[in-house]
Amino acid sequence: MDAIAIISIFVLAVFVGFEVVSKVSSTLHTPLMSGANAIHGVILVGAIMVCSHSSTTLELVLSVIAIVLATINMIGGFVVTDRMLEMFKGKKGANK
Amino acid sequence: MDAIAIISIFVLAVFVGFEVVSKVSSTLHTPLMSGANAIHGVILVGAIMVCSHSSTTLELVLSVIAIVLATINMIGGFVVTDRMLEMFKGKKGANK
Amino acid sequence: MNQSLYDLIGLAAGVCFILALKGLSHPKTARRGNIIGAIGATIATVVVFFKPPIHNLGWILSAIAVGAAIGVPAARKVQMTQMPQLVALFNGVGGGAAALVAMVEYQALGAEATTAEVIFTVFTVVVGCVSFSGSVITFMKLQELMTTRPVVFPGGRFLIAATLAAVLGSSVWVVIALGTTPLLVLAALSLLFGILFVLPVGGADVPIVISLLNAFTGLTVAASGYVLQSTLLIIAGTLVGASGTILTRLMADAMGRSLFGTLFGAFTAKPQDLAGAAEERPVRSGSPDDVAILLNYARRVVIVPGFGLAVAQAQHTVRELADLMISKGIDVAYGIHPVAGRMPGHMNVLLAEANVPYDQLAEMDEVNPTFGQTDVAIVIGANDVVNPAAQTTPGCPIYGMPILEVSHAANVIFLKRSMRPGFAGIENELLYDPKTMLLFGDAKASLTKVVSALKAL
Amino acid sequence: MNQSLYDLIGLAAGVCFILALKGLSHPKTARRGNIIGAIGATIATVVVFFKPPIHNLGWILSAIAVGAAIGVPAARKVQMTQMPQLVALFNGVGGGAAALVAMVEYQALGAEATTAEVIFTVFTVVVGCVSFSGSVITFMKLQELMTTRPVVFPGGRFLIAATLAAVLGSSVWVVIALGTTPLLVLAALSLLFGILFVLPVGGADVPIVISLLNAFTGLTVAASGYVLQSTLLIIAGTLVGASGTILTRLMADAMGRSLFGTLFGAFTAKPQDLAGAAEERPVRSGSPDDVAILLNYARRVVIVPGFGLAVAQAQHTVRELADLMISKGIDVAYGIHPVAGRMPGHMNVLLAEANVPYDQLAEMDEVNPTFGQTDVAIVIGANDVVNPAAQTTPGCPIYGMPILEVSHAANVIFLKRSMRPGFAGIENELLYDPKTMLLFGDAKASLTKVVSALKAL
Amino acid sequence: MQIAVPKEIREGEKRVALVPDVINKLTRLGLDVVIESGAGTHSQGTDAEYESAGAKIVKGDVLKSADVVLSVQPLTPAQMGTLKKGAITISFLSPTTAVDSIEAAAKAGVTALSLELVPRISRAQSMDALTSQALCAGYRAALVGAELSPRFFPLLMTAAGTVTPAQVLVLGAGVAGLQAIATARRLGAVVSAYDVRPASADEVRSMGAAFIELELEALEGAGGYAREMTEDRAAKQRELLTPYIAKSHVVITTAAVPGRTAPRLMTQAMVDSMEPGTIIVDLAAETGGNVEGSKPGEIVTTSKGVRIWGGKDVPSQLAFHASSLYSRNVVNLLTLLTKPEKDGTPLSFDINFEDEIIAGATLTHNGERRGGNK
Amino acid sequence: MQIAVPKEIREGEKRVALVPDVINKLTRLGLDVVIESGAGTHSQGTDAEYESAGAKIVKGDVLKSADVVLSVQPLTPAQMGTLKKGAITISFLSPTTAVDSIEAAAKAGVTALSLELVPRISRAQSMDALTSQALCAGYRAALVGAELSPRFFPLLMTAAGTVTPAQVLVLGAGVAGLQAIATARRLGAVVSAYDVRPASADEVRSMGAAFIELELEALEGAGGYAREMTEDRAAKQRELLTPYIAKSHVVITTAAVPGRTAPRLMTQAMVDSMEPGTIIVDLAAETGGNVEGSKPGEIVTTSKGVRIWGGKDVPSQLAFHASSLYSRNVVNLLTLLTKPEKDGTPLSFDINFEDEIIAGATLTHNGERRGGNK
Ligand SMILES: NC(=O)c1ccc[n+]([C@@H]2O[C@H](COP(=O)([O-])OP(=O)(O)OC[C@H]3O[C@@H](n4cnc5c(N)ncnc54)[C@H](OP(=O)(O)O)[C@@H]3O)[C@@H](O)[C@H]2O)c1
Ligand SMILES: NC(=O)c1ccc[n+]([C@@H]2O[C@H](COP(=O)([O-])OP(=O)(O)OC[C@H]3O[C@@H](n4cnc5c(N)ncnc54)[C@H](OP(=O)(O)O)[C@@H]3O)[C@@H](O)[C@H]2O)c1
Ligand SMILES: NC(=O)c1ccc[n+]([C@@H]2O[C@H](COP(=O)([O-])OP(=O)(O)OC[C@H]3O[C@@H](n4cnc5c(N)ncnc54)[C@H](O)[C@@H]3O)[C@@H](O)[C@H]2O)c1
Ligand SMILES: NC(=O)c1ccc[n+]([C@@H]2O[C@H](COP(=O)([O-])OP(=O)(O)OC[C@H]3O[C@@H](n4cnc5c(N)ncnc54)[C@H](O)[C@@H]3O)[C@@H](O)[C@H]2O)c1
Repeated sequence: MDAIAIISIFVLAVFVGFEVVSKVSSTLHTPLMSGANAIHGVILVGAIMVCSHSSTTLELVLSVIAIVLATINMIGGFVVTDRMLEMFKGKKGANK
Repeated sequence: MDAIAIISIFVLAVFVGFEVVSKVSSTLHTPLMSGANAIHGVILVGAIMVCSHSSTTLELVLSVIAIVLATINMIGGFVVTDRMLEMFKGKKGANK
Repeated sequence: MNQSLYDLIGLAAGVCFILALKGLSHPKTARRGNIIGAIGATIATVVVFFKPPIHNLGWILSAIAVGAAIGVPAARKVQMTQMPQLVALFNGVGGGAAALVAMVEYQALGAEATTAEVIFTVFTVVVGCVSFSGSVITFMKLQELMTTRPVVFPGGRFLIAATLAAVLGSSVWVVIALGTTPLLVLAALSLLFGILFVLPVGGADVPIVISLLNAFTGLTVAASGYVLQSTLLIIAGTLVGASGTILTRLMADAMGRSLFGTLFGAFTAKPQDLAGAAEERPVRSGSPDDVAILLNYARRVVIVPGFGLAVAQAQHTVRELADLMISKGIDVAYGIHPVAGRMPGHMNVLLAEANVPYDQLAEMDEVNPTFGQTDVAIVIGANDVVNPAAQTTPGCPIYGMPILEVSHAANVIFLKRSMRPGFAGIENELLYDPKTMLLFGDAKASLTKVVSALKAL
Repeated sequence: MNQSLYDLIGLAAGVCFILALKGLSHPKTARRGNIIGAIGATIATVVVFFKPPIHNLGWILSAIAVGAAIGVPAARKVQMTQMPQLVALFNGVGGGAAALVAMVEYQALGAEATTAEVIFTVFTVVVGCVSFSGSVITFMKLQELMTTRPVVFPGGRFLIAATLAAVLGSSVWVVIALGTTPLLVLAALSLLFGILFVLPVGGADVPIVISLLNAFTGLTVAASGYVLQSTLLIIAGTLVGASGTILTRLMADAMGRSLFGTLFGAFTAKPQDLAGAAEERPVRSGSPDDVAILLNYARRVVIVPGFGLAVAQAQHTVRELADLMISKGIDVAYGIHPVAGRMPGHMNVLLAEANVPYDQLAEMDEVNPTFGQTDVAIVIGANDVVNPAAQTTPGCPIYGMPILEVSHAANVIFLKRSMRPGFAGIENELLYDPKTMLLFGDAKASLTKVVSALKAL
Repeated sequence: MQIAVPKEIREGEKRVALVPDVINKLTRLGLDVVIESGAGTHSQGTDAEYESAGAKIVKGDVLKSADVVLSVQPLTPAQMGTLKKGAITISFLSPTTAVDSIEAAAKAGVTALSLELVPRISRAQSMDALTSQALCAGYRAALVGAELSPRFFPLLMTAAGTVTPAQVLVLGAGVAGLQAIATARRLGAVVSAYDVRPASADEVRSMGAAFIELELEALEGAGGYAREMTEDRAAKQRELLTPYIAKSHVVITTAAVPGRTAPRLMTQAMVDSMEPGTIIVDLAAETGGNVEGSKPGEIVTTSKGVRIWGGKDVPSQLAFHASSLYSRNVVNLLTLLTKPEKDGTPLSFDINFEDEIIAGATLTHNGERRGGNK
Repeated sequence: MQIAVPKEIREGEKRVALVPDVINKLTRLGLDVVIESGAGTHSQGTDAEYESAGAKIVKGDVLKSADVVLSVQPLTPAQMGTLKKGAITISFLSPTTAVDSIEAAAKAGVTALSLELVPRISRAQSMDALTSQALCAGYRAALVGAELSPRFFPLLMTAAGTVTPAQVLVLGAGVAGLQAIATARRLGAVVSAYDVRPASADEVRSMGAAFIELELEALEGAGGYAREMTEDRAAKQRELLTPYIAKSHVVITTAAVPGRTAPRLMTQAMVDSMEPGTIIVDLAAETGGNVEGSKPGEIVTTSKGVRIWGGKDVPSQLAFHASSLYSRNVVNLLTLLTKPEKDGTPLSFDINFEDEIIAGATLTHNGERRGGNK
């Protein structure tokens, strides 16, 4: 992939990121942060990739640790976000 | 540029486009449409490119027409949008 | 110029376009947004000349000069009321340009073209042509060069379906057979389809169709971007395509129209359906947002309450609106007609309940001379007390009664539920005045919406 | 699996993440958003196994299992109040993972690495390590494993500046010299910098720092994406980086903190400054949005007006709020204490002026038994009439007076301007209760904001 | 041209036909204003104030030399006799009760205009003294109800228990009734109301009160007034209203049908259905009474402890503002009759029967009786 | 244990110390209630209602056998003499004016509690009859002002011209004053107010009225009451208030200083500065009058045409609700004195001077006088 494409993607993603959260009420700040936190757990994909082609033991060890950490980040992140959001759980169906 | 990059750019641009205008008051519908209309006048860039490397007369004629049309679209579009927006011209500086 | 730098500058132009659309979405930043867009377009156009090799420079520059010479005066001189058709025309020429660019590039690529490129070319040609011819028809409708009524003729539905099929067929043909002839056939069929597609659209739906064609043109630009390997065109085109689509839906919603009905009216409408539509005197009805914007940019607003305010029990809401305007630095007064309501002092009782300070209330004689300096008179559930018939129509039941002369204000807004007359039972010409905007609905509900909209500005 | 298909699926996961963030920005769609995010992550993780060649599959799967075995129970069992520190920890390990991935990939690339790749690697390692160590410190602060006060020591500013310089220096060293050792030194220095960076941050600013570190981690992921040639990682990382940045600013705004002050406190703060900060009893103060959300999701709300409502002349606004809640199907009552205000019947006079229907007013004896079924009691400018001291503190001036027992409601919201007591001049313990949220400001201004926020939901 | 205002001689009449404030409107037209000394005493207009407003104060008779006589109560037949031929008199000259005065006016060749007969068209609203005086009466009625009631009107929740709001029922929601509703509502009472005109339901609700819907056909006549109804319907109406009356703490009645005695809305039995200590305010007491047993100008206490206040000269009880509103009505009507000085033609009066208002309001002219047009 | 309520014998007193509604609160405690026949006549409580509420009706004297006597006005010295030794009496027993009754009570060995002396602490608010009765008086004061005024209170813009709102000035913004403000504001008047206590500025504004700031030092004593002031300051206050008074249409005065004659807020000259037709309502007329020339129970018209209404038994004019509030106050105080039946110990009364309320309110006990604590 060439640089300009990557930069374009980066710039556009920045805009999407900005726009999407620009009007969020403060009660959602923490859940949103937590959700975003879980999302960057996809580094797990990277960790798997490097683990898969790691050749030395050091690489293997480090990448296995990376996988563990990334998994904690990702799975734990989504679960804890869900728990935070429990208060919004159809407490009132009649809402609008 | 590879396909996946183009598609990524396309998808992200769609999101940006959606998000950016999703909450616009109806009085701005027409100016916004007109502004967007002017923006697609950048086809002028394409027209210039094809004109520049056009080899046959047919190509030249067509691409010159394309340039004329695209210029009308772009310049006219921005000017007319600006005129539409005159009502918002600092009629009241005291506003907020 | 270095390709990367060139591309980066193109990306910068793309960012300008994003910022332009963002700016255009808010009244306060709209002008700035438009200017940013223009800057982006300028950057993009200028930078293309720095990407050698450039041939035919003379032709290019002359063509740009001609385009500018046509576009700028047209845009400058057009009257407020004719702007929509101009936008339609501009959009059409943009679509035409995109189609031409694709056709030229197709010629240039010749046999080298990949299938993907051919498909994108076909898309650009079809949609560009549809956008061109469709826009021209909408232009003619709006300019009243042809009837504004839906044009429906027997068998029209079949003709349009057949044309569509032919367009699709020849698209396939182009992809398989390549060559110029199929492409020209395709272009011709697409132009025809554009015409047929727009003809059955009725007057009120035209702006929606313009917006849709605008989004179409955006997509063709994005497709050209693919063929021409230009990230900028891809981004700009996609942006316009996406925002145009959303905008079309928003417009349809705001006008209470079904998007589907508007677009496929051509296929579903039967002639008698449309011919039967009653021809009513036109009134200008607006949305709470429109009212809010008018108020937001006013320096002086006079509120004229009447019986409808009492019926709706909207006294608290009207006070809220007034307070909000005052907090924005707008000069607000209530113009109280001596017989507004159904009881002497009805409005006083009502407004006192909402704690409106007495000094904001102005008697008729006091407020009438000020309408000339009033930007907006907002008439809430009143009718007879502002009816000019009292001055102009001898013999009508209110002839000779002094009225609140709201028609001297720069804008008049009426909040009422319908076109029904008031107590005296006579029509109010002011409702049909071009400077009048009607906001239909229960006064309380309408005011609540206006307050929200005004707060959001 | 075909590379294009693989990439497309990755893009789909990216779209999921966008939708997830979008969803998480609105109360109604927040849960759904989180689930979409989880789906996206699952897709991304699963699909990576279909991109051969995959080695070390056993290791990989076991590592995932271990990670899940640690993460899920931790997330499940944590108490509501401890969630922020868990988020900090999760963020930290994410940052650590990114740093590790970059280091491994750096090893793997060896001498083949382009300068750009090296720069990105350096970036990932530095920021990932800072994020890791910084998050661990914030975790410890929040978990009260160490003091929550800003830790400032003489010369700290110079130490931190020196560390930063060292980090930059060794970054350059890595880029020029390449090799493992410089990278390890860089990692160590970055870890140290992370610690020093967070230590001087005071308790209230910690959430802001977590959010910032979260955005940092996002950027490291994006950088890894560049090195690993993964569009998905670029998109996901950038999204988190961008939204995290905005979010950090929003959080700082909402808490009335300066972002700059928070971040660069480390460089600018002098020890005595911070040591001097008064140690006050903590109260939970919220924003109008918080109040609006609590109200929006309540089934029953009791409004308790007091003298402050009269002072603020907020009777019309409170009625507006009540009407709005009723229109949302919430059961609303006003709990009127017999001595609320400064005159018998003060609240009645006030609320009658705003046209509050008499049947919404409930006497103390009537409303007290219902607080148990009340989700939110919103106390507006009242104090003594809800002060539990009347029941618990013999000898205080209000002892023995019956009160409105708002503390039985699930949530209590106080609208007042300060922590000052009411007429009787005695402190109200309820203000410090964990279930109490305070919204400071003039009652009318606060209510107006709550109404807007509630309308927007 | 001389405009004269005599002192009102009827017992209990405290209003005056011109207050000092409006005199300049007449003098500006070129008219001379003569006021009988002491005419404004009860409405806070001293002779001195009149004088400084530009009027001439005359002790004793002002009628003989007058071109126009303005009064609240109609002139007596004797007074009519003393007027110049061709003079104009404007007052509440009721064609049903002031028959003698009208006779006398016709005989004296006087042009007599009645404010009661000003048609109810929008243009005439500024001359509509019935409306302006009904406004005063309605306001007073609610105040009297509050004043006499041993209960609070508003709801008050106090440390000594809750005071429940008074239930006020208004029968007849014309101008006076609506104002009574407004005033009682302002004081915090729970107000409901009933009227025979169908339009009044919306009007009542627009005041924030509840409208009582009875299953009866509506009755609306010309000019927004009610029509008289059959005894059958009246009885049915009374029957249906009884439960509402029984639970009211204050009942205010204002029902009237122009030119008729007031409809009987409440019988003795209905009065007796009310609790002791409740109050009835009968604004129609002078024209026959909406309530059985009401006496104008008196408070009758029934054996069951219900007090009935019978209205008499009610607008006079608000003499200052009632006079001030009345004066403006009169001046507006007078202005309509006046042809200002123009191109040499001097100021004159012009009784132009083309004008629907003048045609409607004039009862005698040039020695002849006219019907009024209502 | 017998609780007795005699008929009030003072002229003009229409309240009753117990209304039927509250009797069950006493009987539920195990107390017997005896009511003198006709005690509730003026406050709409018939003997029958009392009986069905659980009281015993006795014709003639009820005092002799009573353990507790509840009344509004203090018992006369003679009545005190007829009580059992050790009996309790609760009423508005003023230590300044009812000296004889207090003497007699001490002599008779009666425990006499005064509602006037209940301390103004939050817990005692439910027994604070001064407040509940002041509430009634303040409401009445505004109504009387509206009733007497020849002007409308509200602003009304009508076809016959605009009626400008009345300017109402309230002097003394205690409980009665605030309620007067509220009521006058409800009717649409433009209200301003003045009080010496600094806290009252906020209180007045919280009612939506304007507070008049005079450049004088504030005066606040114990329990939220005002202190008396020097004659100098009083004169200065009067001087500064004069311009506000001169432009008012209605002035309502409610100023009081506990245990003193009412402060003189308005001199004859200030009264004369007002326009003819203006109204002064002096709620303090009975305790010496805030206004020079006011007479309790009378409407005095000055030579300049200003009418001064002197309040007398004002809460009695709202007898139903005043009694009902008073009854609850009395019952709450009585409940405080009552030790309910428990574990075999029978119901009894317990005058526990540890309790600040009882200590404050008791004037005589066991033959001795006590100071009250205020
Ligand atoms: N003041 C008096 O003493 C008195 C007494 C009797 C009669 N009048 C007469 O009453 C008239 C007063 O004039 P006006 O302008 O106040 O009233 P009007 O002429 O009767 O007009 C009232 C308007 O309010 C609208 N409306 C009714 N309910 C509404 C609601 N809920 N929300 C929004 N709009 C509502 C109606 O239109 P829609 O139906 O389309 O909504 C109507 O056109 C004059 O003709 C006057 O002569 C006055
Ligand atoms: N009802 C009566 O007859 C009567 C008469 C006299 C005394 N009292 C006494 O008054 C008290 C009444 O209790 P309460 O709860 O109604 O009042 P309170 O205890 O005096 O509390 C009022 C609260 O309102 C807040 N406040 C004031 N202005 C405000 C504004 N503009 N916006 C928002 N908040 C504002 C104040 O806090 P901030 O300063 O922090 O904003 C204060 O804590 C009781 O102690 C009662 O005994 C009652
Ligand atoms: N268009 C105008 O210029 C104008 C001006 C003033 C009033 N009006 C209309 O005229 C109406 C009547 O005015 P008014 O107050 O002078 O009338 P009014 O004094 O003659 O009667 C008072 C009310 O009593 C009602 N009534 C009569 N018989 C009744 C019965 N048996 N039971 C119950 N109610 C009964 C009438 O409907 C009327 O509303 C007003 O409501 C007003 O809307 C119109
Ligand atoms: N805490 C409680 O439980 C409680 C209960 C009831 C009342 N209060 C407070 O006590 C205050 C006084 O109550 P009250 O109405 O019974 O008092 P009051 O009847 O003794 O006096 C009435 C008012 O007159 C004012 N006044 C006295 N001298 C004055 C002068 N020279 N000029 C102007 N004003 C003068 C007083 O300040 C007071 O506000 C109330 O305002 C209230 O806030 C407290």
